Amino acid sequence: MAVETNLMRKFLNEPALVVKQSLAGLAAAHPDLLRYDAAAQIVVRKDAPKKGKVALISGGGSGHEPLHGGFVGTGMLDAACPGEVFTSPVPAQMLAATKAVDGGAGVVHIVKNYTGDVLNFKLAAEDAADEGVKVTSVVIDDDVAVQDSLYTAGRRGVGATVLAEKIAGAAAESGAGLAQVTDTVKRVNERARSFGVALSSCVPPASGKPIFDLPEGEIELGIGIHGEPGRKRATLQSASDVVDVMVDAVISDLKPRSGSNLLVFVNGMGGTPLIELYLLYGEVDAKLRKAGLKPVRNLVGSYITSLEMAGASLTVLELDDELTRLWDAPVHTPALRWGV
Amino acid sequence: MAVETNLMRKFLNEPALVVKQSLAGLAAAHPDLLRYDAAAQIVVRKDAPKKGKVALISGGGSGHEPLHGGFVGTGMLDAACPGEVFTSPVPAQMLAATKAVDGGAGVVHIVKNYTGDVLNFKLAAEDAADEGVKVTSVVIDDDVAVQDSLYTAGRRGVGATVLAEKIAGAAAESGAGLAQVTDTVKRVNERARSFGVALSSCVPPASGKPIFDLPEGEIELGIGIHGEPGRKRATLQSASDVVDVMVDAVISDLKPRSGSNLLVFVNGMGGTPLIELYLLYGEVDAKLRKAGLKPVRNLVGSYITSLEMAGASLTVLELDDELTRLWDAPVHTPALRWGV
Amino acid sequence: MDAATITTWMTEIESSVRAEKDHLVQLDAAIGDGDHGTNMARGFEAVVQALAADTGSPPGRLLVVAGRTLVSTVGGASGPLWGSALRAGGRVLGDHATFDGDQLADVLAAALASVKDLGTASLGDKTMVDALEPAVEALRARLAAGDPVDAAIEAAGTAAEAGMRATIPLQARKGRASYLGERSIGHQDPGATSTALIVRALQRAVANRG
Amino acid sequence: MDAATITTWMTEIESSVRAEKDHLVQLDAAIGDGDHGTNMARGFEAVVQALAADTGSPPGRLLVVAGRTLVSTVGGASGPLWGSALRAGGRVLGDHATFDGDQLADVLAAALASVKDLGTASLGDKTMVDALEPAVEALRARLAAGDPVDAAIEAAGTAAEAGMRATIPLQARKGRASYLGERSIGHQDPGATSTALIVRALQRAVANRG
Ligand SMILES: Nc1ncnc2c1ncn2[C@@H]1O[C@H](COP(=O)(O)OP(=O)(O)O)[C@@H](O)[C@H]1O
Ligand SMILES: Nc1ncnc2c1ncn2[C@@H]1O[C@H](COP(=O)(O)OP(=O)(O)O)[C@@H](O)[C@H]1O
Ligand SMILES: [Mg+2]
Ligand SMILES: [Mg+2]
Ligand SMILES: [Mg+2]
Ligand SMILES: [Mg+2]
Repeated sequence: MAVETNLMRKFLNEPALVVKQSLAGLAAAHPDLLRYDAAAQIVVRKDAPKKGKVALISGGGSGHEPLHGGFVGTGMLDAACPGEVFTSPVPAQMLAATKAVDGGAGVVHIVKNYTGDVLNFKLAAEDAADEGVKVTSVVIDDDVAVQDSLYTAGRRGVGATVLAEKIAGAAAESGAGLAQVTDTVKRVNERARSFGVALSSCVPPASGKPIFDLPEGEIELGIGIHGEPGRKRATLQSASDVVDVMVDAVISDLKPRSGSNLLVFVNGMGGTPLIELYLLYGEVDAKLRKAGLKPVRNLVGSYITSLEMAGASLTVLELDDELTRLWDAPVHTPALRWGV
Repeated sequence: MAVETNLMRKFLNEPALVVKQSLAGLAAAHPDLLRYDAAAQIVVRKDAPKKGKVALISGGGSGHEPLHGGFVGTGMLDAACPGEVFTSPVPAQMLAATKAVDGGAGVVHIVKNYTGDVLNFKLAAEDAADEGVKVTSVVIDDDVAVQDSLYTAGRRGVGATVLAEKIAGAAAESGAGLAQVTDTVKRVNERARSFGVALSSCVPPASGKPIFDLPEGEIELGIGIHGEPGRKRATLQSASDVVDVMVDAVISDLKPRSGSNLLVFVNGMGGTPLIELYLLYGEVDAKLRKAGLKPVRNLVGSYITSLEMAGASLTVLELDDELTRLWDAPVHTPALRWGV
Repeated sequence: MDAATITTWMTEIESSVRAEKDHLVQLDAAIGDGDHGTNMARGFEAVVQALAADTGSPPGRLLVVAGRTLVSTVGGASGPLWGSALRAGGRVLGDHATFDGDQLADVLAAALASVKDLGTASLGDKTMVDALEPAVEALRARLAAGDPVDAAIEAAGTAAEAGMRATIPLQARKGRASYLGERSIGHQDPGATSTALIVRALQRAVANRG
Repeated sequence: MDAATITTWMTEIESSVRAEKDHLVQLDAAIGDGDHGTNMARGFEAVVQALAADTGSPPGRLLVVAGRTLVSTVGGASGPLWGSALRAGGRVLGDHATFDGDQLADVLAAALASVKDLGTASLGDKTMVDALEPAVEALRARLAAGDPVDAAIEAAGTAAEAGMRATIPLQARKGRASYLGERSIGHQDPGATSTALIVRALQRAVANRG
């Protein structure tokens, strides 16, 4: 282990225990919001199950913190199922989470579109149905860097996941039924698009080696959140050139009505500091306004990350009044909090 | 410029403009909270000056985001004066900020203990006094890594700055007078201690080169927030060994009453992701409880950073009922928000 | 062939996956997320433990237990895929205490069918299917031609490895590698690679049968 | 000596600080935060611009303007320190149109006094004081001994450089370098280094006087 940690610039004990130890720390820091069930490896909202409330759960590989455990709390997720780093959780986790949060009104599974996540959630949903829990699943696939097609795995789920969890969580908190909450997740996914870029790779604790090697001065365009290489590699441009690429990719695919209200989410990949994210936001905001669009809400920070990767992603959600109201509704989780 | 940016893994345009462009982005993202006066290079609370309210301002070199601009808003700072990266602002900025926020009840200058910050704030306070503004200054010096002495520059101001700005900001918001707000800042500084470690250096945009070079597998113990090397270099230990060093350094100097309530602040230096910070928090929390202390409040995240440096700092504040109440009071800034 | 053949098969998979762990990780790092080796090693280590605890179950039951164990320990794409595959294969054998070459072919065919059903991948999508499908066909063909089971399974291993190498020029249409589009071309698929190991492990298990 | 001497001094400082910018940055990176070269270059570039705008002011006034400009453009420790130093030095000259060697010594002495007053550093703390104080003393001593001003200021430059080198073995007690404790030993102080440049620039300005 000493050897492995020496290959990395990480605070780490036994690499195999990083997920469990980080979750234990999350629970120790936020006992008022959530509890960590170490046996089932799930993070559960403290007051779950809420009788009569539709419950939301999500999950996926770890390494994307605060996603998903940091979004468990009032007005967002009822439970999170963290897998090993970059490896989707197993059906037993989703089943345990589903049963722990079901208040009788049904449970929505928010699934990022990765084969592993989709297949494991599928098996879990079957098991849950066998046990008589009403479960719906929505697959998030907002990453425009991936060309979609009937014959492929389709687009990845990235930034829109955070927005869907917040917005649908507000709907559930306000008493919406299973069909309506499910539909809200779908609407966010339909009206949101994302595009990410990396300035460095990241180092999974287990291997202790960078996933890909990106020389200084080069940039990966169209990356996901698992340290995978992007669609193409280019030489590093100025921030405003990078913003042009991100905004054009997202807007040309989303095709928002001109003059429409947008939620703009500038996300850091884990190793990029806020001084740069705000610089990017300034460029994005100006470019969108020039295009006749209205960034009326925004989120700037590292909310869906790829370990310590240097990089950023842009997610744009076209808002309507209801989505705006649900975004503004109170939320109280370790990573997102307002109105309470 | 192309050359310089190519030396870095940063989102950057003209390096000389990084501070101004990032502040413009901050203002574009949070028009409801603050405005950016580009001419004076200061960030000012939107509704300043508040008649009859004691105002708080702080400032220092940039590169520590969200400190200080991200803490401007209700219940915290009235204005921030950002200097160039790692270079303290000039007296003209502090004077402009002081005049912009003075509501007649006086202005408190929260100054981190660096010669440059102290001297520039000193000249600014003299100018403000000449213009008839009541100004008090408190120097924050919580870094136990620096041996204090009458004959030296003394300890650096680090993590306690964030806590002092939040807690004294709440006092000012609740109508406390100049003397009382000033005293609150002093009490936080007296009851707080910090210690930081780095797993990497950082790259100032202007030079495009790391300040020091830290081989993988080595760690700098006792660093500040300007990429300066620490008190000593060691080989990277496990996270719990690092936590032992940090907790022992802080607690042996703070000497809290046994059984006392603590606010525990685990801070990331900019390039260390949340998965690691929560892992560290878990270890710190457990170790403090073993020592018979009570971590009743905590803050985990990257709030006072050193560009994209990989590393973390621990700040412990011994709480009393009033400090706890002020910490819990509503705050609404870009980086800290609760109760509203 | 009997329960011991299955136990040996799983032990053989575990040791060769462990031996090839870093290689599988490298292949997955190039076009995926670099965890395939860790995933397979973790899963089959658990399988070997589970089977060690299980005494006296018939071979089909052992495969079902192995499949369940993979599903509950691997995660990722390969966990549910190989987990369902072994479960489906095990159901074919019911409670029979022994099985012959044709039944073994039925087991692998059922495994392939469940992988294709769950993952909706076809031949040429640059997945484990590209190694498993040729293996099943070769096994059936040689048995139909009257070859002894050892020779037939040997041919299946060869076919699996050919299919594995054939993934190199392909552009991935399923799994993470598909996100890379054309950049996935020129890399060997990690899942097809571990699939070839699994077929070769079966060959050794069959050869060592009592 | 007159106003032109001051303007030339500032121009000479600007060009040598610009030439030594990277060196000063390296020195500051070793025991500080790596911005001393940038800070001084930014400041004196602004000073040269400010003085270019100012026509016909007496030398003392020019020094006050230069000091104000440093305070308002540099930031960091060196800004207020050198800024107050030049302001204090300028006040000594009042509105006189010319000044002699002794008055120049008074200017530097006042500058030193204000640095020590504001920064509370003493000789041996590993700061700019370690270069400036020996320079002032050498200048005074040589003038008292009857040397011409050119020779005296040349000696001051030599003393400043000696003081600069003498900072290498010292442990810093003031400024950022003091945070390093013993690790500050073995490095030359950046501020003492730029101070030596400033005195040598003065020497050239005096030599070039009309
Ligand atoms: N839809 C699919 N059908 C069949 N096999 C697939 C499919 N998706 C992925 N695979 C196989 O899974 C392998 C990757 O497994 P693994 O790395 O363990 O999971 P993950 O991709 O979730 O990290 C790929 O190399 C491929 O052979
Ligand atoms: N208290 C002080 N008194 C005199 N000179 C000082 C003092 N503190 C720092 N200095 C000088 O300032 C120099 C550093 O200046 P600079 O790097 O521009 O500012 P900062 O340290 O704020 O980055 C040091 O090398 C030292 O010579
Ligand atoms: Mg994976
Ligand atoms: Mg500085
Ligand atoms: Mg993988
Ligand atoms: Mg400096």
